[in-house]
Amino acid sequence: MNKVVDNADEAIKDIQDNATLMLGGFGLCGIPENCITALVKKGVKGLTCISNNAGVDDFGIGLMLQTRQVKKMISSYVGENAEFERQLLSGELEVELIPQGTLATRCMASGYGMPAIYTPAGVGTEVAIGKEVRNFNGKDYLMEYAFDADFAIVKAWKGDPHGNLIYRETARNFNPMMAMAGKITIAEVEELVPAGDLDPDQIHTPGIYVHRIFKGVNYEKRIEQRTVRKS
Amino acid sequence: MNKVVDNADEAIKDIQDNATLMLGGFGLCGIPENCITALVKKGVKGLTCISNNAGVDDFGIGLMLQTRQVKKMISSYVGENAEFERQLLSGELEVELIPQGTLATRCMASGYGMPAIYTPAGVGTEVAIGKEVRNFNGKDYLMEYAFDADFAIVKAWKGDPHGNLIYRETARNFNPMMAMAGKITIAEVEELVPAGDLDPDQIHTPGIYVHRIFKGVNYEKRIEQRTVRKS
Amino acid sequence: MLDKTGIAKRIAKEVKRGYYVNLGIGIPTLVANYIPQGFDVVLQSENGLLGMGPFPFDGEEDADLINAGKQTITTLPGSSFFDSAMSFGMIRSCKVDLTILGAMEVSDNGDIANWKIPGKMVKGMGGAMDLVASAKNIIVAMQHVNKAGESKLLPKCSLPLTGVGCVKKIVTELAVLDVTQQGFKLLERAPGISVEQIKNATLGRLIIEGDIPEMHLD
Amino acid sequence: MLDKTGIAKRIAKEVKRGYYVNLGIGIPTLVANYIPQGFDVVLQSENGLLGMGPFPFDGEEDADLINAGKQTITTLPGSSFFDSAMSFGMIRSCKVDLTILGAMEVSDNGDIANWKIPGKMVKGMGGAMDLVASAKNIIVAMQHVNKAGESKLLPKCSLPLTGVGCVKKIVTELAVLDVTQQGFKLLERAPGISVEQIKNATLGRLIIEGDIPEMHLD
Repeated sequence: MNKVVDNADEAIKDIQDNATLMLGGFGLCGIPENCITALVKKGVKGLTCISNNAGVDDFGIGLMLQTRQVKKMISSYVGENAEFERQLLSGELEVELIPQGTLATRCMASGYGMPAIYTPAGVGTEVAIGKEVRNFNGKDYLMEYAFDADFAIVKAWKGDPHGNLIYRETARNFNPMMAMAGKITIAEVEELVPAGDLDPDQIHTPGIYVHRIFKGVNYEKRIEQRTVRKS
Repeated sequence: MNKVVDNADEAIKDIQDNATLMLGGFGLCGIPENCITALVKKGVKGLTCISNNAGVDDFGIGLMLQTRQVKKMISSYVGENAEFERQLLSGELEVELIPQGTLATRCMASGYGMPAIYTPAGVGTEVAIGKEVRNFNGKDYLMEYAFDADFAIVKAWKGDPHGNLIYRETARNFNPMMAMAGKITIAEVEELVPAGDLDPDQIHTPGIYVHRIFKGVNYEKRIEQRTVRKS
Repeated sequence: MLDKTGIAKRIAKEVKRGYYVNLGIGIPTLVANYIPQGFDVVLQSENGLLGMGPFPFDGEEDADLINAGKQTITTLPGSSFFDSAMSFGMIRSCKVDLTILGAMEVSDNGDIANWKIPGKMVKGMGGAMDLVASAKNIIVAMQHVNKAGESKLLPKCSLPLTGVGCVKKIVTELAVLDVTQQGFKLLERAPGISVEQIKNATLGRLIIEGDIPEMHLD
Repeated sequence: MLDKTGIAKRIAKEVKRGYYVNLGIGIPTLVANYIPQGFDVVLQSENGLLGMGPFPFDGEEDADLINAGKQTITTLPGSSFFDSAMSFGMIRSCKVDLTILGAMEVSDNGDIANWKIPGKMVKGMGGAMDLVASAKNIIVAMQHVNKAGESKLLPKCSLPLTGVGCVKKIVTELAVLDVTQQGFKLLERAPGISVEQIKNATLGRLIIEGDIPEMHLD
């Protein structure tokens, strides 16, 4: 299998206006920087973005908010972004907030071919409004549907031409589940190695889930909250 | 965290008659050989064993069948064992057959705190009898309940005192899901290394799921179907 | 008439470049031998492997490395291992493009029976029920008639079902047939086999339209 | 009266040997500083880490290694990384022994509100709803009264809920209280605080039985 494409522009070239995208990452950690840049350059509009967060004003998904490319965000937390707040309050942007574990599990459900899952998160809160509540063993659970996306865009540390992916540290986060949930899954990696170089026991996302892969460039990997102790 | 115990006898000492056990492995690949030997030695009876297969006559769970320790097997395939067949036909042994993917996913559901899952496996067959059928997006699914066990007994390649586990090749199979589904999870490993020796990115089962761990001895790792090509 | 090898060879022609394929035990396993070298196909083994390679050379067997038939195997560059839940996850989510498996009976609406014979020891369905319930493309490799000479392509399965309305294509020693809404549609005859012979060996609805070509193997 | 450090110190005494603990943002994060060295406790960060260590030394920050508050952190021997689905899987399956988080309001039946203030920009619940719905033991670290001097320990939360009937214990600048079927049960007073002061600052049902000891913080 050779799923390698040249670069981000090539990888995202068939993403059209009004597409639904999943973007991996937690905060700015493990986000697909190259594809975001390419999406901004391409100028595709009306996007629905499923991503745990919405970036900051001048980085990550924030860059796509500045250019008004995003119609709707589906996230668990969107608090680090003034432009986001402005667009939300002005009604330019829709937002749907989902508990973080529910978000992760709904993506995973898609990759595992399970149409719905049950979670206790949100029972008795406004998150439960309109949802089916079901009791198992004396505890209430919400039924939440699997969701997929036209494109899932993920960032990994290492990858090979088959699309096998290995993530690094907490940059793994949502990337593996979203990789499983894309109708088309695009992976950008820091290191693209020949097939056979990755230990088959250590692969986090088997290539079967990945449709296109490329070696990203110029990773900034910005730190949101640089916190250190005194030496 | 130090979850290390001396050996299999120590690890299983509180398993009592009529307990429900999960045992990892696919065929004879990745089975907890040391714990099975210890269970035979202890002579605990009336066990319900959840395991994909039932071993062969003189190895694996087959050893516990010889000693009539198993009351019920819950498996997807039990075809390699004459003693099994004899006990089944004579009514000494109960068996519940579950599709392999359903078995794996019901274990995983337990570890993921999901009380039930939906799968299309078995729709329209006798497996569906008495089960809730639900249609999602035009396709029928069965609702299947998560299951856990009093003890899950798994075999890994490497482990550390925290209970972190790494499996090798297809010996992984059911072990990670069962490790998540035990009220008490016991892991036997070929190599027990100090905390910090395993790469945190490569751990398949995080130690939080494991309660006891020990270094196994004298692994036979029997091959069921030795199949080779001519050189 | 085809032998087992012939059935495997003919099915191999259904395997397209870029496919992820799951091969069942028996004839389906043989299919791997007839997929052209260098053809971009990845074999999935539902016990937790993508990229199944050939059997190992004598002395190179690894007890930790088996396929779903419990045979010793090898990996290929680009292989990956995963657990059983993820394995069936990728099957259920239709990431596996093609599933090839054996059957005892297939009905003309695509039902399949291949796991249980009443009165005989039941060994279990293994992963078959998951595979047939989820694969988008299922090809059955089987004999057209059983040892008693009775058709295995039926109006309705007599044995307990493994899955419902799922089989897309059947390759037997006599013929290649698609399963359509109107029944079994005859596509090709095995070398030396007449349409009449296929008719006589098929109990389910059989559609014969125009000239039925003899199949080509390689 | 306790300061934030004092609240964190008092909560640290609730952490038992062998616990897996999830610490929320704010005061809960400080608790880590007061768990005795060598005490067998593993911190979970829900973005995908077990075995969270201290902040890195200046210059050793790693952009790929952050906690759920997006702060740079370190690992410890025995750490493991995993994806968000498994992370919340271990939370939902109650493998995490103790969750410590902040709150805007807690009601005397254990409801908690900590994610949304009507009329203000809503940033989202993050992982809080998952955590409070699943943890077997939830301790809330918060101020007893808000900036307007109003009690945050209420008969009923006025803000939108994060979870229902889930809080087990509350540690404030004034007191330690258990949440029981009969309401808030006062366990300890902060140094220099009288039962009367706690009564006045608590709107929900408050149970005061016998002498209420002053807390020890070493």
